[in-house]
Amino acid sequence: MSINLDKYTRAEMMIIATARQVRDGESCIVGMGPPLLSAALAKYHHAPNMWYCTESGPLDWIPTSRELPAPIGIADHSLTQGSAMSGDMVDALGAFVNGGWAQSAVLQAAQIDRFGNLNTMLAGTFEDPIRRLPGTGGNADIGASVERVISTMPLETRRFKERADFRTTAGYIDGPGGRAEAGLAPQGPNKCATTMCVFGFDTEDGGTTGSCEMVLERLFPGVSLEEVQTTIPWKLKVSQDLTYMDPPTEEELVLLRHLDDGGNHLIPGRY
Amino acid sequence: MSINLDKYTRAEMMIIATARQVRDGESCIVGMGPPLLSAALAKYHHAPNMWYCTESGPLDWIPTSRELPAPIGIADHSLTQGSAMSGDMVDALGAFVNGGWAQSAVLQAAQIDRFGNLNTMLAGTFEDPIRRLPGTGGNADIGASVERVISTMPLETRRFKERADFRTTAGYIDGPGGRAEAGLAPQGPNKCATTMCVFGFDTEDGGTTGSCEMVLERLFPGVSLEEVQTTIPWKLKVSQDLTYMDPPTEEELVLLRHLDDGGNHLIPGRY
Amino acid sequence: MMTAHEAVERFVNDGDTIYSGFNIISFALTNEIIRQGIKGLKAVAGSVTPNVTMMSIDGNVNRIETGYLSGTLRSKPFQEMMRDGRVKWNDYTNMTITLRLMAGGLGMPFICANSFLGTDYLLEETMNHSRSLKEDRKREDGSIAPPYAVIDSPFDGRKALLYPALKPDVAIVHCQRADEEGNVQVWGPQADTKWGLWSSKNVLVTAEEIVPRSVIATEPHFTIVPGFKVSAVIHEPWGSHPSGLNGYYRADREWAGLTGAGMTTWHGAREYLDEWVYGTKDHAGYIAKYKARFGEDLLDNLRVKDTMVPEQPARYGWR
Amino acid sequence: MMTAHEAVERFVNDGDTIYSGFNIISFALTNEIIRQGIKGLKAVAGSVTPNVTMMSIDGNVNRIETGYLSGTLRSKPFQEMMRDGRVKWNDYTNMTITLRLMAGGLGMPFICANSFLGTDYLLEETMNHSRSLKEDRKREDGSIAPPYAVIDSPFDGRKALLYPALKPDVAIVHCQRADEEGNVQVWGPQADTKWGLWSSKNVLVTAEEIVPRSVIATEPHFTIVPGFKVSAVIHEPWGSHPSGLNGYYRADREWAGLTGAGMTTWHGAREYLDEWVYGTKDHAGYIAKYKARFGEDLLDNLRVKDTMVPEQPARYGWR
Repeated sequence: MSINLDKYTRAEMMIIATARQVRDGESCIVGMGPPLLSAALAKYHHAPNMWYCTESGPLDWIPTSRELPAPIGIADHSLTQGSAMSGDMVDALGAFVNGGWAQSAVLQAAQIDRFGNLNTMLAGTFEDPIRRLPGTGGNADIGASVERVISTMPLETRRFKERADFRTTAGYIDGPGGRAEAGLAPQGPNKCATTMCVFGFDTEDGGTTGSCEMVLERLFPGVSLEEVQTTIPWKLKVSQDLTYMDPPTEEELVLLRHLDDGGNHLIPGRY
Repeated sequence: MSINLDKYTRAEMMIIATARQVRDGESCIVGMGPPLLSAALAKYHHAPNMWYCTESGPLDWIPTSRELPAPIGIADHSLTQGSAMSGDMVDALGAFVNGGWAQSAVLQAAQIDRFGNLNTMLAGTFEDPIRRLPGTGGNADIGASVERVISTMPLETRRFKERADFRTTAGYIDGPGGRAEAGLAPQGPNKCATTMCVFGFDTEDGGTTGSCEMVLERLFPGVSLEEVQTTIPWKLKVSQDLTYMDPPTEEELVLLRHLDDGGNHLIPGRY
Repeated sequence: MMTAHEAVERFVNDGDTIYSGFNIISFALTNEIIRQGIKGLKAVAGSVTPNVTMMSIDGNVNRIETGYLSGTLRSKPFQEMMRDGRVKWNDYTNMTITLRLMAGGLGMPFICANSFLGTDYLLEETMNHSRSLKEDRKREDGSIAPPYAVIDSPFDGRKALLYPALKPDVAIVHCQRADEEGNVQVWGPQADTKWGLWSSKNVLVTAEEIVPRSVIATEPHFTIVPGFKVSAVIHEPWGSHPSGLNGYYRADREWAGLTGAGMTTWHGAREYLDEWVYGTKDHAGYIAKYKARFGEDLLDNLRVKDTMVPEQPARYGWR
Repeated sequence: MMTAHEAVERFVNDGDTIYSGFNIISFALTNEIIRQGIKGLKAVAGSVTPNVTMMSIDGNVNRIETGYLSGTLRSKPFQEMMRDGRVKWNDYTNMTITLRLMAGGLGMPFICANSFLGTDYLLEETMNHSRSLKEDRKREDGSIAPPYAVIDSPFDGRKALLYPALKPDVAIVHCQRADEEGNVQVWGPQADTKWGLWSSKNVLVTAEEIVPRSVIATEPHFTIVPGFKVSAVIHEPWGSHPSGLNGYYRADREWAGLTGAGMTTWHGAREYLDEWVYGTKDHAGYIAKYKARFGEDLLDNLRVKDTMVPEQPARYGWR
């Protein structure tokens, strides 16, 4: 099958950019939806020894056949394929995540704020919700304990907030020292991969010093700094090393489209 | 094999008397040593549907072959035989016992006191121990949560105390209301089977009213009330319905001697 | 052994707290609860699933404690009821609900987890919002217990966040197999199931297969809850349809589209419930109706075709 | 994959807290710890077992937190050391130690259990007796943290008894099988093993068999701790001898009588350690010496002859 490399979507680039943040050999807790697809792409592409774990209990999915699409849900039965351990949520969220053994996480969210806090609860307020969302699932559990959080969501003004409408998942909270004051361990370096770019956060030590603000690190091909800034409601910090991200390789695109099984996963704007 | 019914020991009678307290159909947590043997005898003899569980995780041992002796330890591998569930200590002591699903328990102890508290910790005091014992194992966990505790030990003065040298396992504590005041649920009717007799406790409602004292209920054949009273250091309560316990049946003795595998378990006075 | 009808009649009461989890849903028991018109249930689970949407339409469920509304917000009726307070709730997480169930199962009054430190869950307006479960948390003296609380640890003085134990009145679940005594065996991703069952006073289980005790006893590691803990075991083939069952069948992804089972509109929900739930006597009737309407093939196509064989089976042995 | 020598050298340090539990004892690693002369370990487990007696003779272990001294008091040297304070300890129970390990594994600061309500464990003279672990519980400000504490529940005001989490530095265990990545599989009565491993910073595992990942993956329910949690996996046939291993061999009940492994006297203990521990290079050497001394038959007779076959094997499947 020949792939037209010019014809990839920004949603596809988001999944690929997310996958590129996942490192080989690390243990990773993967959230439902696009994160499952991104992490599966990473596992097939450059991180075969990443421990791919989901919160319902399967630890270290290794697809034994490349015929199947990526798992859809965090309790997808196919996650048993090749897995090292078939546990439950006490094992996966309790021992693996809260116990401190998950080195990274891939999560989706409806909103992220300037300090990397995630929102999967609602738009608006509890008393006057614009929209109620499904809730945190395991995101709050993960934000409290996992070292390195990779979040992924389309770049849209309603999703990027100076302060999230509801902080379900602690990032750097209110800035430097926020995590320590709340009683949480350091976290980072966190990333947020979007449909236009990848952000990092301005803290060298996981939330103790630096501004802890979101920093633009990589632009996708064809996206301008202005286009990103227009979408973000605060004056965005830009990395001194801002560069363009490489476009998808043929291998990435072929794998992604196979794993996506005809578009079951790529549902940008679903929230 | 012909059994001489006159030639049974008091230790054998103790095991048999203990077994007779175990009811068919109930769920029972069984402690190591003589309790394992007593409960095994009950299961073979009159309580085939008793759920025989031990604290290391095997729930509902059903011996599939009568060739084997009774289990020796609470983690004996043969407890897997026919079992309904192979769990761990969180399942067995946590969910089954502390969760309130064990209806009865069979326990040994070094001492018991007037109010049914058990001691498996030491003789003497911490600072001046006459003898240090192995500790509580699961007995304290069980005393806190199980409805009906059947304890078993030889009738010896050093074992029957006005107040146990150390209360490892709550019975009725200091008397009526003791359990409620300590924050524990009611317990009873408890029994203590010895080498001479079986005791109950004077409380109709598991420790709220009555004196909560030990009461002599059944004498073994050939044992006199005086012999028992001489061994007990306080003025013993005697049931109005005091009767003699039936001697071992041939079936009980044959089963017991088979299960005991040549005397591995019957170790009266071991503490 | 009894029927789903008898089990629900005997063990599910108006106002009960019901655990129905995450991963192995008993639609057989769900539909029976709807048929019998049980009212005012509180649903608890790490994630509540579309069967809870169904049970909310006629008020079978009107209260929820969960970490995730899985698929339920696709239902406009459900969204509406959350907005106007016909459904009340407090929010937790997948882990904290699982740990609360575990605490209930282990006889603990509460359990510790960091999850809400540094988040808006700790705001008064989150804990006691106008449609929250304040009333359920009323103490004898009239004060309202918090849904979770921060204390200082007596050991090191650091902040610790406590969550109260959950002890549901009744749990419903579908499992791969059980025996007549109610020993329940499950395999595959387990989520919160084990502790949902251990924490609940009454456990109602539908089983895809009923097997002899000897089958259970030669693989005792698959048992998640033993028979003395189970109030009713019911033989219900396809008991989790339209959701799936590891080793037996996949989820029926066409079902909501074909029938309106997604509860997306009031009208569609009404029609689905009238036809497929009230309009069938029991789960066997529901499956028979499915076959009559869509043909046996559609159902048969859901069956798992390849199953996994142990490469070097573990062997227990003791002599 | 490494040798027991390398694993102990790299991961066991003087003064460490070490979990060695209950049911599947790695005598291979125990003996290596003694050979390397590690000092001042604190042993924790639901029940500590005779390998802890051995490790106490030369001061490898001098502190204990446990619910039960299983077999260790048969040793007069051990009794003596408990009396004169060479061994210090605090007493818990099988369940409370298991829950403390679970709390450590789950990242909780403490966990709740009723076990000591109404008992003498709550007396000051029990918690802080003269040979207790007060020093280990010293806070930064010099005060002594309690070994467990009663608080009032913030939810219902009732008494709740808290036990602090245990987070050992290192765990040693023997398992039936593991793969090279360190995925550890165990079957049979499990006691506190799983949480002993999850709670420990470094996990050292000897395995009776090393199997390919595919063996693990076709029976993933036997895995109690995954490879990313394991620091060293070591292939050691007969690694738990003289204790037993479900499915492989029975405990060697003659051993203590034959060799003095029971540590009943100082002299016997010294002779046993000199000959069978210091006098062997590694566990393979120990087993070779056993065979040379007593003949192969004695060891072979311990092998389990009958093993249990699943009557109707559970099948995972997803498509």
